[in-house]
Amino acid sequence: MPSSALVIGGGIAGIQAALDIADAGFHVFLVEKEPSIGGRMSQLDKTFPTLDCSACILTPKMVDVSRHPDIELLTYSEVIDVKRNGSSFRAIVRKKPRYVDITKCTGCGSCAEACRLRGRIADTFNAGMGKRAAIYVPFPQAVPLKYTVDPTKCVFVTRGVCGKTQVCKEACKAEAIDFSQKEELVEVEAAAIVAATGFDPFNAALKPELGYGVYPNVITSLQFERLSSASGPTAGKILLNGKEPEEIAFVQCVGSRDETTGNLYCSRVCCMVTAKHAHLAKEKIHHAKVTVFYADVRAFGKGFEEFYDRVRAEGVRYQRGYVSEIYQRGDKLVVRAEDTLIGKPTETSADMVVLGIGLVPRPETNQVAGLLGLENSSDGFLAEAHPKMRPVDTAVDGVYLAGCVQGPKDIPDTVAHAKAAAAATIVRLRQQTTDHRLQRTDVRVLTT
Amino acid sequence: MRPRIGVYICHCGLNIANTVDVDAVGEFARALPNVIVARHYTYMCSDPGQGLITKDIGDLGLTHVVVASCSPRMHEPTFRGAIQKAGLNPYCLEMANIREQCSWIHADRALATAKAMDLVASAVAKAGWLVPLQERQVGVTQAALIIGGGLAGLQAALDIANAGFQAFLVEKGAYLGGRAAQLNTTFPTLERVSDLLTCLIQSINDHPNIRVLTNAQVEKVDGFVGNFRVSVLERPPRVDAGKCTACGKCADACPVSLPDEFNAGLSSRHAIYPLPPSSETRTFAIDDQACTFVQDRICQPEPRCVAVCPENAIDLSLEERTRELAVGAIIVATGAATFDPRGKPELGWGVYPNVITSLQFERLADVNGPTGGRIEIDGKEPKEVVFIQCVGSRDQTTGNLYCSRICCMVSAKQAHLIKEKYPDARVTAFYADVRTFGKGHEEFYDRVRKEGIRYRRGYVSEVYRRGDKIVVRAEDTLMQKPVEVTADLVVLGIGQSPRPETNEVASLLGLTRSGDGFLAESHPKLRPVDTMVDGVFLAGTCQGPKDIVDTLAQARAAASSALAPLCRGQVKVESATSYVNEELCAGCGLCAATCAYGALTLSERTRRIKVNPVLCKGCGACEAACPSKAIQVMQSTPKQILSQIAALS
Amino acid sequence: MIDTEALVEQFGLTACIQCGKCTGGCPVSPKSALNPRALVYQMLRGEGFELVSREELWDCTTCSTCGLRCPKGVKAVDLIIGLRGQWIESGKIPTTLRAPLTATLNQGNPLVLPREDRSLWADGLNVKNVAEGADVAMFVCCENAYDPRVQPMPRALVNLLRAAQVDFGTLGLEEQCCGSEIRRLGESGLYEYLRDDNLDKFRQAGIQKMVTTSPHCMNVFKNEYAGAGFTVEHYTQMLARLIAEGKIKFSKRMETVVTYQDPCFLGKQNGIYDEPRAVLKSIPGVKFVDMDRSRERSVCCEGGGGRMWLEGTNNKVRLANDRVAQALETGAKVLATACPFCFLTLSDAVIATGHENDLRVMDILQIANEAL
Amino acid sequence: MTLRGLWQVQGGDTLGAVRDLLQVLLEDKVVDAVLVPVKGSNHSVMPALVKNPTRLTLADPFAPVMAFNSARLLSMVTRGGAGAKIGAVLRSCEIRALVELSKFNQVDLDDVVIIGMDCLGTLRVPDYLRTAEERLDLTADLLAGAKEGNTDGLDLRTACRMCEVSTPPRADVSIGFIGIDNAQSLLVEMREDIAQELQFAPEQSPSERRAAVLARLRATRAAARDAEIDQFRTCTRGQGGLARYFAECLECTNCMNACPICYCKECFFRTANAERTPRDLLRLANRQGALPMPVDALLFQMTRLNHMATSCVGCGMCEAACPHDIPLTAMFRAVGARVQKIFDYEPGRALEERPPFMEFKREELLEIGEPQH
Repeated sequence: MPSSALVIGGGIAGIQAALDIADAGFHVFLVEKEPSIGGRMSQLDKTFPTLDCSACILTPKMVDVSRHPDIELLTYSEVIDVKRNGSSFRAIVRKKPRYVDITKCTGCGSCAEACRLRGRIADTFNAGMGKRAAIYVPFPQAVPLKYTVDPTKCVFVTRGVCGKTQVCKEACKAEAIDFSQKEELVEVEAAAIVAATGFDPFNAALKPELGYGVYPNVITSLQFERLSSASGPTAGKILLNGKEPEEIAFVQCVGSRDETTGNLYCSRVCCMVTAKHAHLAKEKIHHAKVTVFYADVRAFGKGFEEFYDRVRAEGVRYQRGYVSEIYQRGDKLVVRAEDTLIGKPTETSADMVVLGIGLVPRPETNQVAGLLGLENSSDGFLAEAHPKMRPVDTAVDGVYLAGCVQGPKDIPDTVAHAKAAAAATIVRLRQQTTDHRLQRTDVRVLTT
Repeated sequence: MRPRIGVYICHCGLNIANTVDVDAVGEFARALPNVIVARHYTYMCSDPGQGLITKDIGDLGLTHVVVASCSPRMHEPTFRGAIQKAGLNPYCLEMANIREQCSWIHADRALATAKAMDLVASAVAKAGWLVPLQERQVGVTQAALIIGGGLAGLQAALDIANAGFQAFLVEKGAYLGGRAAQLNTTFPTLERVSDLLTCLIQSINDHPNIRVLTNAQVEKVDGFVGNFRVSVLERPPRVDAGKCTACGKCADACPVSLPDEFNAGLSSRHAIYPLPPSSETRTFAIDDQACTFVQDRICQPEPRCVAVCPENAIDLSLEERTRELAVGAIIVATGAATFDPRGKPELGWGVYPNVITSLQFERLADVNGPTGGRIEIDGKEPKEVVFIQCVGSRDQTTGNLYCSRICCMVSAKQAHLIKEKYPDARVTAFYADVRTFGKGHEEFYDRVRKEGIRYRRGYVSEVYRRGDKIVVRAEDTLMQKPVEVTADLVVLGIGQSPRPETNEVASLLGLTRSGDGFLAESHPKLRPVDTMVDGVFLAGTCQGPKDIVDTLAQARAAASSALAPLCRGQVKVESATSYVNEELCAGCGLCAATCAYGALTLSERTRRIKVNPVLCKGCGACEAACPSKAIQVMQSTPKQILSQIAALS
Repeated sequence: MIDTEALVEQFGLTACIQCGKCTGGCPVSPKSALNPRALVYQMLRGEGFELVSREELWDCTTCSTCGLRCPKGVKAVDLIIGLRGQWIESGKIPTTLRAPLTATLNQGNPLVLPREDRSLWADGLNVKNVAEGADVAMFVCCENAYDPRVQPMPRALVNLLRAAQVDFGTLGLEEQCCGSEIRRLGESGLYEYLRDDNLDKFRQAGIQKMVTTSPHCMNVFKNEYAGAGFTVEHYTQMLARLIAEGKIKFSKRMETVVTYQDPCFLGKQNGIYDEPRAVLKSIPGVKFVDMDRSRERSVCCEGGGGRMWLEGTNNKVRLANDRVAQALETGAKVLATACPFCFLTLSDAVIATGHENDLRVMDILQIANEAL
Repeated sequence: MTLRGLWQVQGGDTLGAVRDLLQVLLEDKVVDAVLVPVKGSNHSVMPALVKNPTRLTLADPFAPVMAFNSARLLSMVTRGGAGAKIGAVLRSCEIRALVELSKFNQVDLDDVVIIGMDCLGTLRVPDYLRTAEERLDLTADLLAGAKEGNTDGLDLRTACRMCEVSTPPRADVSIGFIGIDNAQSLLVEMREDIAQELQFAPEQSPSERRAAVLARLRATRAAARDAEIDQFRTCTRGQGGLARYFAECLECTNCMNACPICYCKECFFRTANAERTPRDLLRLANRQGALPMPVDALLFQMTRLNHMATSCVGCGMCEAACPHDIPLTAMFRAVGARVQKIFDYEPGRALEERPPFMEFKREELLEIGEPQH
């Protein structure tokens, strides 16, 4: 019986679950499909309501993962098959080719400096607001700090030629770049699996009346995070086209509590995300007129209501009423809504509109469910074994849920949920392992 | 012997080298006192980079190493490992953070280079004073104490026990289940709580690894992570559960009568009373506080319960006793209190019998409750029911600024129950924001509105009587009109408050409270169940309001944290602890008063301060407090710090 | 006094969370007392409701933005129509409405014109009756049939269908009002009569496929005639298909800039955005530009919901005037649309705002026909 | 329980009566030794630890001079357990210092029997010596004036002129002579058990005159105190105010050595840790152009102030010890008054009160933003 666990997803939930399981002395395979662990939390600027810098509190945990002797990190990898083997599992993991030998790569960045597509590829980490090269690290604090060739963008990968010479390869002193890399299938054996594949932000273009994708100054809350982040495309300045907005409108419940999008549920975080953003906007642009359009303010967590009180005291105006439409008039946006508390339709002008987008299941959620034999709940997230009593167990023995894959959650709730999944995993591993000494399994290479 | 220091400057690829002139910094470092060698390299953390350092230690006989690179959080362990391999004590390393603190945050190359030089000079100045330290581990008692037998405590105990460790579950009251035992149905799933709870309690009672101590209270906690010693005061089971047939003759005979807090005061009970049905055994228990015989040996003419019991199951002469437990971890699951609605006198609770709290509603709706599940006041079915939200939450006048997180859904569920039992009843809910944020909650809110529950936006200002009706007055803020709604049942959605005994729990364990009065976690985002005290964890509503599912998740999270030391069997303790120069120590005790971790004690014999290195976190508060610097923290001694400062001036 | 409870139940108003998205999106709410959210709330309060002095109920254009935007699936527009119905039932029918309603009953059209004049639009075209056997029935619409300003539209369609060699016919004098606007005025009895009568006629004529010139007719047939038993398309859908199949080819160039007003009944309510644009873009020489507020974000011209015949409470500037201004902003010379109501309201607006020389309002049918 | 009554003075020899009392305490083994000011050669009066009752003949606790705050001496005698009862004849400021030291575990009060004396104030040692030489019997003068609380003709130290506490704040045996006819009797108050041991039977309650005299004294002293504090604040106002105040400080540490509270075994400023290397000094001089020396005088004084402000009892020993007569008492009392007010703490008031640094009260945190609970 292997005393190993497989954690799928390297966001904060996966990180926390992996750390807890490993801290209890068991071996963990942590599989992340992106080049770096960190997940959504790594994209955030500050966290509510304490306004801690997200990276400052997350990076140490990421480093802990990379340094933990009992955690084996498989980044840029995907679980493609899971088979039950008695009471344990055999999972096949596809290690996608990075075209970079991570044992050699020093993370120096010379390759990206040299890349012909440098500064020309929309940077997904910055929610499309910055530009990067075809060989990249998602962010400077990436773990592992190893470069990856974007196979969908790299000219050499897509067309087979890149000018006369491969400039990245020439620039790399460590000789780490290797375009001959192929995907690799490896097998891992684990007695328990924690699914922590997270969520996707709601695609705001599905609410056409809000003008996302039409007006460049209508952005999502995730984009605001990047704008506000000191390591973001504007170095933390709230700028659109180089201009500081004077009037900012925040729109709540974009893609949540909304039949028209099929998402009936509340996304749980957006109210506080917006309160935080409104605070940051006021902090960075003192004279800014900031209006939040809402229907119910859900500031329910520890210290949340107090924070909501604080941002109102800072002069952020809350107007009750969902936003009906956004359109342009002159060089300003007009936000139309009814102020339901005075019973009148209003037009509020804005230089920037931030859409409080909800959390939706990732497209891969169903794939994971299929692999593991899990079910979806009606909201599309994965179903727990019992909605009250067993929030991390699933219908499948030995498979547990951690974090937003089960439903929207803020960071502390995600961490608590992930730790709960870890507890379930530890219990299982302890029960199954007669001899509690570490019997780690190794990754078995199937193909190269 | 003078220290022989090697300085190693990392380019971090371009991360540092782009902004800092590493060549110049190397040049500068070479000229600093005691520096034998200074080198720079693209990636110091890489194997060849580490090789440079280990080779120099061997060849040049370095005694201390300074690495100027990233944050020590990142690579201090790497470089400590490297110099250890070369035979140096790992603590003879000092890092200068010229990336996060310099190259990443500055643009001007000349100024950044100057700052990097300062940081290196400062690190070199300190490095010479570094002393070798030893890493230490202590053993762990592989058992855990769980304080509180509510839902959180039960779940945490079960996880600990299932993982193969002894769990001691200490419950102050006579039965397990806590607040959940009082609840009728769950939201949004509408399952009977008692069914769920009985299941859980049964697995607790049956578990070979769990020792349940009811009627017990933790009196004293000594020790530290892995090695706590706990004194528990146990009140005796005055009713022998093996003999008691729950015939109830004793209660009939008991002269004492008091409001039954289990039924939220809706009924009364005697000093000897039956345990709630969710507890596994049907038996009676004695309320020591209420029993006049236990308290004062008075019960005229003699304890009647003892006399009438046909089974001779009652023994009032038993004495309390103290039990000593040794555990490696402690989980605090002491729960929350409900808000006392007398704090909002304008709502008429306690004045009008048909103004009840949401907890009282739960008891009314429970088939085992005082009305057998009939939601009735004075035997009358309610026709007009009003739910009032945020009673004692989000309210400066009560001092509770926070949202209690559950009341919106509790009211929605209760409104649904009313509609289910009395489809013709007119049900109104007054609210300001409906906070149905959990999984399936918004959908449930949609459902109850469709069932005909009318939500009106506006907090209720007053509740008063007109004729035989209760009038609820509020502003309907969506119409901007004051409204009066008549009601024959008003349900106050009361919030959760910190328990009044939170301070005692906190001081017992050395915990702190957050602004809202609940127990404070060590980090609100990433460490929601850990506390400032190693080995002590929080589960459930003692940390803040929570519904059942969040409570359970958090309880399991606390179990997960507690399982780490239990599974490992060993805990690492801080190496850089404080130490006392006994020559200088005047034994005044200022430092001990300042220490948040209880690591310092005044020795009666020597009249000097003693450091318990297992408890010491190396925070340095003692060092700041000591007027003569008789207590110092290793690796942050005044000599080291003053040298650093001097190098900068 | 109205039984609000019944309305709450009938229209599922309890789903409402009073977010105001309906009123905020309502095109007339800024200039009228009409507030769909507050209306719903008054129903929910259940304290009774007086129709008297609620003239603003007649301001609704039934564009349905309120219902489409609602996150909880409440259709405020249906409530408004329901309230209008109660108003009509009470017999206190607004004077301007009496003539159109009576005429629809008697003459089959709300324009108060004789039934026997219904085919005048097709003079000299020799359009056969669908009863003679045809693949497609063409439904003309009262407005197109009688109003000389829009009579060219069905004529153009005839021309286009013939060019594409489509076998079609009309109901001739048998055609009568589809009832869409009648229903929206709250006269549900008359609507139901028209519906049943029409369905009988359609069955008798053996109609399998229908094309309409007005989106309003299409909408009512498609979505509100229960069990119609035939398929219905708007002409823009048919034309787009015929063009794509190469059955219609344009020989003339139209060197001009065209923009397009999405009719609410075609766009928002039925999601037909691409076909009209495809038709316009296929015409040689046409440079197509969209207005800022287009497709899902388009704004009503204020022609629907009986607003063609009613004055209501808001005599302020019509929405069509705004649309004309917005069309001019794009630099367009032609403001195309695909609905007789839109055509008429926009044409009036062009005149009212004095832009006759700057902007020409045209139906897509006209444009396509001219380019043939 | 304490008993209170008059102790008869035989033949107007007030001093003799006190000596008798001390002798009885020693002989009845209430105490094993007495720490009491004793006359020496050259009129000097210094504390002595008297074991043999016959050596009490030169004791003079009335002499208006205080060369040393005896609290510090008691720390030396009792710390860690003397194993004997020490009777200590102390003035108010000495008792208060003793209480403070006890809080810092620097004295073992179990071994001390406090014999508290009324105090009208003391002279600087040189002034006392000079005056004693001229007038011979200052003790008699003082006792005569004490009847009305009069100190005319006595050039009291600043600290004493500012001192509002003329009676012992706590004592096992206290001896009062202010505001009564001290040629007839002394006002004595003692612990019941001691009284029994001594067979001290209280006779008469004290006169109202004493209360009035003490109140008047308190008022005068408080006014003087406020004036001194005001003057200090005026002097040190503005930039460089404190530097001017300490311009003459040599960093000789006499003040520290004289202070009864300053209990560190070795001052951090006297350790190698705090030493400035020549390199450091030259670099600082280089940066500032001219480096005022001694470099850390102000830092030294501020640190002492920081360490002592909450516990300073205002005995003025620091000022008395200063070779350059820097008015340290006013500074300590001015700053102390403010700090003590913040924490509602009065040094020497009660043994149970913990010094502010040793205790965290929630209300104190309100200012830094913690909500009330």
